[in-house]
Amino acid sequence: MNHWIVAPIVLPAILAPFIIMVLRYHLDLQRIFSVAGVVALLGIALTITAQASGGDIQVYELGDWPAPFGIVMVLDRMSAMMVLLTALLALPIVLYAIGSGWDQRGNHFHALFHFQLMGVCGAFLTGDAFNLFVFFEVLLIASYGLMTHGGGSVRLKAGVQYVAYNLLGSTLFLFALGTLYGVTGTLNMADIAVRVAELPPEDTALLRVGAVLLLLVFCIKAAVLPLHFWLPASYANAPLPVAALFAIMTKVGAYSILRMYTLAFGPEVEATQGLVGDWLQPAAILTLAVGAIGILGAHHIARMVAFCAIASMGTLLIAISLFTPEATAAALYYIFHSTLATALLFLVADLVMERRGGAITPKPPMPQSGLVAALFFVGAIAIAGMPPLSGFVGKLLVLDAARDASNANAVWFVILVGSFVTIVGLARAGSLIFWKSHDVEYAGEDAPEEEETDERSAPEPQPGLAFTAVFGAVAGLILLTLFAGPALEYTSKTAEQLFTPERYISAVLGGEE
Amino acid sequence: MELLRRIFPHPQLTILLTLVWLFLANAPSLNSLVFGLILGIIIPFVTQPYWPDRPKLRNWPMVIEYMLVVLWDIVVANVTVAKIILFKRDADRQPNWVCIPLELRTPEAITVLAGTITMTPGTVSCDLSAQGHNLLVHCLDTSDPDAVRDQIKQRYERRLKEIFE
Amino acid sequence: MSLFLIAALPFLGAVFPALLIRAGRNAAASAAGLTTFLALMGLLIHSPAVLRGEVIAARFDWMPGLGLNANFMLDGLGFLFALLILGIGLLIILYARFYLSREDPMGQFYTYLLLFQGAMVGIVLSDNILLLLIFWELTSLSSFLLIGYWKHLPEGRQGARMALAVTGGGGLAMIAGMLILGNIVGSYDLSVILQNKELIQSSPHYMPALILILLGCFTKSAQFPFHFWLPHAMAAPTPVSAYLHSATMVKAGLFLMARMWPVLAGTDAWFYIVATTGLVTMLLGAVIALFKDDLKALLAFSTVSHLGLVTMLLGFGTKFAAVAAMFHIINHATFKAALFMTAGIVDHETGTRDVKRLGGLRHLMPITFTIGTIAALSMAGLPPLNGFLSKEMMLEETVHTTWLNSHCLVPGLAVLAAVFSAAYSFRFVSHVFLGPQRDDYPAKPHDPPVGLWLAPAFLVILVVLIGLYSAAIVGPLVAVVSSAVIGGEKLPYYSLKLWHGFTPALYMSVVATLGGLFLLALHRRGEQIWNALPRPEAKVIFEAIINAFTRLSRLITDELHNGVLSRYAVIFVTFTVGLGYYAYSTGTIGIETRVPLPAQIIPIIGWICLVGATLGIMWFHRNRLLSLVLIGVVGLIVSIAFNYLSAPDLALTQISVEVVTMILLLLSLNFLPTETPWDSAPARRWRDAAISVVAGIGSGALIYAIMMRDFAFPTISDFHLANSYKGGGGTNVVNVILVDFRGFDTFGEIIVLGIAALIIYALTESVLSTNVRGYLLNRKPHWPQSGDAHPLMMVVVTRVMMPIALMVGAYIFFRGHNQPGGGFIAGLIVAIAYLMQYMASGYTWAIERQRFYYHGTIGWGVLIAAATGLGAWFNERPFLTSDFGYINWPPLEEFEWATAMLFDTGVFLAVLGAVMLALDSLSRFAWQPGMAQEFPMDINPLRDDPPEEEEKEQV
Amino acid sequence: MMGFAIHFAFACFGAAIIMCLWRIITAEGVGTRVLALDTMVINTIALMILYGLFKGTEIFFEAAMIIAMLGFVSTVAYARFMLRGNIIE
Amino acid sequence: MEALVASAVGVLTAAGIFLILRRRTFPVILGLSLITYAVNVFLFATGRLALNAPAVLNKYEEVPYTDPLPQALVLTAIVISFGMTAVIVMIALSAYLSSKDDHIDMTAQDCVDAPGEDA
Amino acid sequence: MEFIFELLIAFFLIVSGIFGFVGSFGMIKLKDPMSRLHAPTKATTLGVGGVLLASICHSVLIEGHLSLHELLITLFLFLTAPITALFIAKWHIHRHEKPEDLPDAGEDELWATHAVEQVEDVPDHSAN
Ligand code: NA
Ligand code: NA
Repeated sequence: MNHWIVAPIVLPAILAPFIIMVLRYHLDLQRIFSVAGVVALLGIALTITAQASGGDIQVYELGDWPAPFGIVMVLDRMSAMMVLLTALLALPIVLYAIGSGWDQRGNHFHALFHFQLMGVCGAFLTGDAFNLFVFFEVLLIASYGLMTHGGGSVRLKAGVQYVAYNLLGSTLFLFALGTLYGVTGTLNMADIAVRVAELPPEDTALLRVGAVLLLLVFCIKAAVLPLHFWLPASYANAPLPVAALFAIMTKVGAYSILRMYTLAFGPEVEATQGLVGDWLQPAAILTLAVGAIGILGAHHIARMVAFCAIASMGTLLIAISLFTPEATAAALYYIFHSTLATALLFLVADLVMERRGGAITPKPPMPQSGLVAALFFVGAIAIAGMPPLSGFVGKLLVLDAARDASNANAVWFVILVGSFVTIVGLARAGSLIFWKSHDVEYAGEDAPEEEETDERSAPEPQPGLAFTAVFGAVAGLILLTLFAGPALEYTSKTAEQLFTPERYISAVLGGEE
Repeated sequence: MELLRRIFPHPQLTILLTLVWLFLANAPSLNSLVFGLILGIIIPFVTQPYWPDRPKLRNWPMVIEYMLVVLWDIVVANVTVAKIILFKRDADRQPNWVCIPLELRTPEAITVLAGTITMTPGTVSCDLSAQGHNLLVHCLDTSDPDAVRDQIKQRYERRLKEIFE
Repeated sequence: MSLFLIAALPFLGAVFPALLIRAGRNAAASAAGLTTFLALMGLLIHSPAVLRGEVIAARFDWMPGLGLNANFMLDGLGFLFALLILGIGLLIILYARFYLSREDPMGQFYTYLLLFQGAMVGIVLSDNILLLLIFWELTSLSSFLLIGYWKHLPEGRQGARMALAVTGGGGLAMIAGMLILGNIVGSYDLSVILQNKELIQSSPHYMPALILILLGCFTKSAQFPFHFWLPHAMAAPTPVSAYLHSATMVKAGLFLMARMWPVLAGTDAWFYIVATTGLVTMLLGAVIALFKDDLKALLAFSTVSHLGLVTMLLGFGTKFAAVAAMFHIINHATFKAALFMTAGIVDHETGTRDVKRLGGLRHLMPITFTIGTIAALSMAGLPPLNGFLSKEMMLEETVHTTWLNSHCLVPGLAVLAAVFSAAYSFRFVSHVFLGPQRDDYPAKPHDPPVGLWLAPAFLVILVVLIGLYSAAIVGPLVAVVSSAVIGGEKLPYYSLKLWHGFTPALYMSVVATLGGLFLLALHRRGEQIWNALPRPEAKVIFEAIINAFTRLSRLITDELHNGVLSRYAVIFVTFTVGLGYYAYSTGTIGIETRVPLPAQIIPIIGWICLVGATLGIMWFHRNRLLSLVLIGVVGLIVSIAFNYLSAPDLALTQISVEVVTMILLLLSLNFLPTETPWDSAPARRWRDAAISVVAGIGSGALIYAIMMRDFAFPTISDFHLANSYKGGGGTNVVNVILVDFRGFDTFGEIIVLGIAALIIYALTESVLSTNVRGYLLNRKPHWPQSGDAHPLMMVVVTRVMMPIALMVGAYIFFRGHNQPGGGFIAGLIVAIAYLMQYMASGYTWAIERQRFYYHGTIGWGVLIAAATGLGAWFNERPFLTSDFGYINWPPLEEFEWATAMLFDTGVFLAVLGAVMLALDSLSRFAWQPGMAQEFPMDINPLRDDPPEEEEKEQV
Repeated sequence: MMGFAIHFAFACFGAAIIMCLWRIITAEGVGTRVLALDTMVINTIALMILYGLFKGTEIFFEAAMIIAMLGFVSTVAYARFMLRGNIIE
Repeated sequence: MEALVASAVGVLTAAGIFLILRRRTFPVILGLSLITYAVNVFLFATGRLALNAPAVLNKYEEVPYTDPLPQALVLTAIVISFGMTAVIVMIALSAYLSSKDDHIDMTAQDCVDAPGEDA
Repeated sequence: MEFIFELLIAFFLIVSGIFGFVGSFGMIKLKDPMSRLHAPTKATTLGVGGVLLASICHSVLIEGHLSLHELLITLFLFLTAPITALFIAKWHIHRHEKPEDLPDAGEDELWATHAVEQVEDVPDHSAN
């Protein structure tokens, strides 16, 4: 019995109440414990990743009830990888939130942050469909709190929309789960897989409805067109470190699609034939297109980065929708990249917004302009998939994996043209924000020295820490590039594991070969 | 004694709650009694701050008498109301307001009186006056508001005054 | 020196200037120079081997999974280009140190420059086309930074973006081309690809690959119609222009065409695409160059023209042409870099680059004059300079070229281009240096310090020497380079010498020179004609297109994401229903296997109430209070239905949640408008109604279909029914599922609830710390308030009700494991009991008597639940494993204990705390300063007007 | 006979509920509607107990009791809202 | 009976969606509540309907039991949606108080010009 | 004996059914809002009380075990019905009655519902 498997869930679940109860009035201690918690989570994630990398699938039976009757957590390569990614993402973000002073602009930031991590890790680890719903709700509700952290009328309004849309999504999740249970009589994912494979033909219509509704739920999270509408306004209006953390939320959707549609509703399963292939890829292609167009058309840096997130989800889902081991390996690599890159760009956008506001128009130069510009440049390169960062590798992987697909031409065209539009859009924004400001200065346009506008942050923010955090994200991208070889090897083996679901099933259900 | 008062801030409530527990459990047993008693002690202790002043019941036989009177009135007068509702033309009915000057001062007593008035058909207690010296009652059908007032004062208020004050 | 190190040195060097800039400009320049010098030396170490025809390789398996490996190779072609990049780079570093002014951030400059240099070296040394792509795109990025170096100049910014768009875009096309190529061959290693000419050229994917790769090359090398970015990139500081656009970046495209020559060239497609493009570019560039007044623009278009020349040569596909191309690349690099530096010196010293404002500088700046003239004449193709030699070879080759059966077209146009080429070269000399001295130069011109002219001087010496002793100086190099280009095959016959006899090429050269002089003489006239001609301004068109696309994108984006939630929801619903229907219709469904339960009168009445209330809500929804009342009906019916259908736990939960929700909504409605105005037109409402009805039919039909069929397999709940008592110690299976079988769900669920309360609290704090507080204090209620906020009777009844309600809560809690009930419902009931007190006596009065602290209650709840779960670890069992047993304390009857109860206690506390915190927070919005009350009820005759005997007692 | 009585009672309370619904929908003031809702709740309690009696089961008791206890709270909340706007002050 | 339940689910869903498509926060919240009822009943009904068979084990006799699992799921769902409702009510209220506007839609001004900057 | 018990129970049920019906019917039939208040508050309460009584009788007399928990429901209803009525009456007074329409409140001058602090806050008598 390997208790490490639940540790990523239990740790934040205990830490967060502790922060609320004991440390409520001690911001410094909250920060220390919060960072320590993230570091510990990282340690746990590394441990379980090491354990999973052997290729064995480990199962943790909560309450000591065997699957499929109780809830199980399943540690395989993919879940370990996703937990690791979560922890890796959380560290720079929590440091940034502290450094920028965002955490003190409202109450309970750190507690909500850890609850969110709990939800995300739980969603990655669980092997039970309804438990997945519960963790979705945990991460969602924490995200509602984080999104509206600090208040402000526009943010709150965006928050209402975000919550309303996602509540609709949660409702759909329940419809889907109900349908699946109503047909198969089980909730355990592995058990669903077994039963779906043996399903009598006269029940396929209902099962297919359930499967497609479930897919739609995940597509909402993954911001697949036309279910992506919740994303731009909410990400753009959220506190940007929070938006950076949300980079992992869309991945939860992607992860769930991969999980359910390799395990239970795979392309070779007769009952669910053709449910994904027919439309997921076109939708993903459109997602990328809309994302890229949004980047070019954005008026505001935060909104632009939000569209970057959409575009990168488009690319990711194109890879996922191919449903081949090779493409899945590419997708998994791309998940790592796009999460870090999106987060980085959101953090940089926050640096920009804190200094000059986010409108993509020329304004007088800001403090530390050069450094911020350099970081923006790095982030832009990463998200646009330009070399030398991992985005380029990821893009090559996806393109390479798509080459034998039936509509490879469309995929290639959209990915490449999407990159082009992204590059043009980012260059335009960067030039207007960072370069044209010098023009404003040279042209002698009045540069009203904005007095300390942020009167709420009583203790001085520590920009050093904030920059360190951003550099951390950059370092992550660089490492991901340098060690692309081993990373790709890991994701390839992960994909291989995903495409042999029998191992997962027998690990969970115990020897039912 | 002081300690006892602290532990049992409200013995009547303790008894009431223990009874409630026994009703809830619906199967008399020693376990239920013990458990109910424990809760019956804990809960008054916990809720103590919410009843800063509490009435003393002085005349227990009168309590019984009062309850019987009221029950009887409820049953009898309900029939009257049913008749009015079912058979009387709405236009023939004479709804009326009645003001009842109160001699009662204890909130609990006033509450019981008002409740009684409402539960006995034909009348509903609607409001207290601004300092609580009068009770406003609405009659469903009466041609003689003063009679209603006198009956209420006679039948209920008198007894309540004996019980509470 | 390892090829890795040579490729890495510039990148390492890029770090230093940025770090060293505090140490001064010289330190930065020295660091840049030193690393470049080291890399150059490392390269030169390999020269003997390269000149022997050996290929040096270095391999590192970076991503074997993808085939992207860090493989480098150094052959003649790579050597030549690396030499140019590093050699000229070194000169540029020197030159830039003196050229840039004090205000310019020099650290940044050298960093960008070295990044660029590294990328270029990477391109020419790559032995893996994916690796090459990386460096290729890196050049686009670093040149973007270099061109935009002077951020304050709009031309710089626009030029940089244009360059990035064009070259980066071309690079993207090339990615596709390279992937196709690698796919054809089965490897991304150049050395492997270059061995597979037949395979590639016979592949059906040859054409797309060719076109895509050429797109990359043409954009990078500024071939028509992508030539327009190059002149605008001249907004960069002159050292950058000199480096990027004479020696390096634009040559990258040529390099790649040369690199791929063995496998791509030789087909008709190659010839017609490449040669034609080259020819057109050569001619067009030359013509435009003649009419440019900006010195750098003139040189830029001349560069375009010469790039066209080389492209055309490569496009011919013959070995001889390839040799000529390589030779011209060397020559062009030398004279063009020198010319750019000259132009930079002139600009630097006179303060202008406008030809019209210059002239007569030869006496003022003799050294510059000498350098510039020699270089320009070489460009014009005059003997004995190196430009002459390669131009001869080019003209010679055109004579043998047939274009669509025409023998004259190519040579004719080539000569025409040469004429213009000579003309602008002469113009450079005559209009800048010759002619009368002027007195209106913006600055006082004189020769620059040696640091500025040393580098161009060195280059013109090369120009002359190569012209005179070409075979000796560059002969071996040309040979080895050319042999690399033609794929190691036997070199064609050629000779690098000035005099080949009276060949057609010689006549053509003479024509070109004379024609050039003639054109220069007619320049003024020609200029008038040129200016009168309507001609498309590529930059304007490009920007118009980009702006149009930006505007279109903005329009699409803003129109699509217009912030209207209802539209998003409509799309969501229709998409979901549509796909659901699709999924259903593509599957099969069997006949009904279950007999429906009979519908008795009571359920029918319930149904009528439910439907009536629901439709009522739809109809009356604008009256918000009424909607709430109707929602109350719905909630009531639903919970009774649960009870009726054998789900008592659900009924209890639903009804308690109902009450709390109602209180919550009423609390918020106090601040919201009580009426919803008409917002949407009737047509829209009907559309919405139609969509809703379709969705409703969908969900109803779905559940009907499910209910009418049996499970396809036995459900897992059989296990729960069988093990609930045995393994979980409880007879209420639902509760055992909640606290035991699926306790982890419940654990998550209480956390959700706790978070909800936290959010509400946090938002309250946030909102009340803004000016909203002032608004709230001054706002008028919706309608006049009645008197008697805390009626006496309510208070009295609450005093009785609350303890009883708590008792009921306790009862529901303790029986939960075995009978309907449990921690959740109990928590709600207790919370409602407290709320009753709040409502009766008021918030301030009640809160003062509140003995528990809500945050702590939630926290303890979650922690107790977690601790119960963790307790199992000590028992070496998984998280949340429960245990139970029986206690026998006579005279009491035996009773059960279960850790699940402890877990349920956690649930209870979390729920209680969460509900209280949420409602408490909302109540704080309504707080007013005068609200603090001393007494639980407003009217109390006993207090205000005690009966007489008590008065007496008190006295 | 008891069966008849129960069915009679069912019919009476069922009709009562429908009348309450009618009142809720058609009444002109919210006060009457709240009253009708409260009445509906009480009628529902009667129906639940009746049904339990009819089927000889106790599972309706707790729900009926909770409804009796909590229905009052929501009625008071509505009324307080109409009287004072703020239901907890 | 099944038809009654199914049609009730349908009606609740339809009304819920209709209200969600309104343009003010309050009706949208009402709509979400309605659709929550719908989905709770839906989920509950996937266990198939049964009368007089609560899943409370009877120690004395063999009696039929309804499927307890969907009930447990619905319980969890009810609780979660209660939390969600509370949150959206609060956010909507805060948004209204901050802007004195209870439109649920973002205006062009909101979503284009100044995301997050008023904070 | 059993028959008599059943008869008794049936009697309770029928009476309570009638009162339950009357309670709601009154709400439909009676025209003025104050009168409507009478019907449900007591007729319905009595109706439910009858059912509960029947239930108690059934378990005690027929099934032979003491089951008094129905009394709790009765207790709650009797405790709460007057409060419900009071609040609804107050709502009516607040919205629809002017002080001069009500009987004189004696020395207290105003009824509590009308006794608001500011004079201008005396309710306007618009609908709702
Ligand atoms: Na629960
Ligand atoms: Na357990």
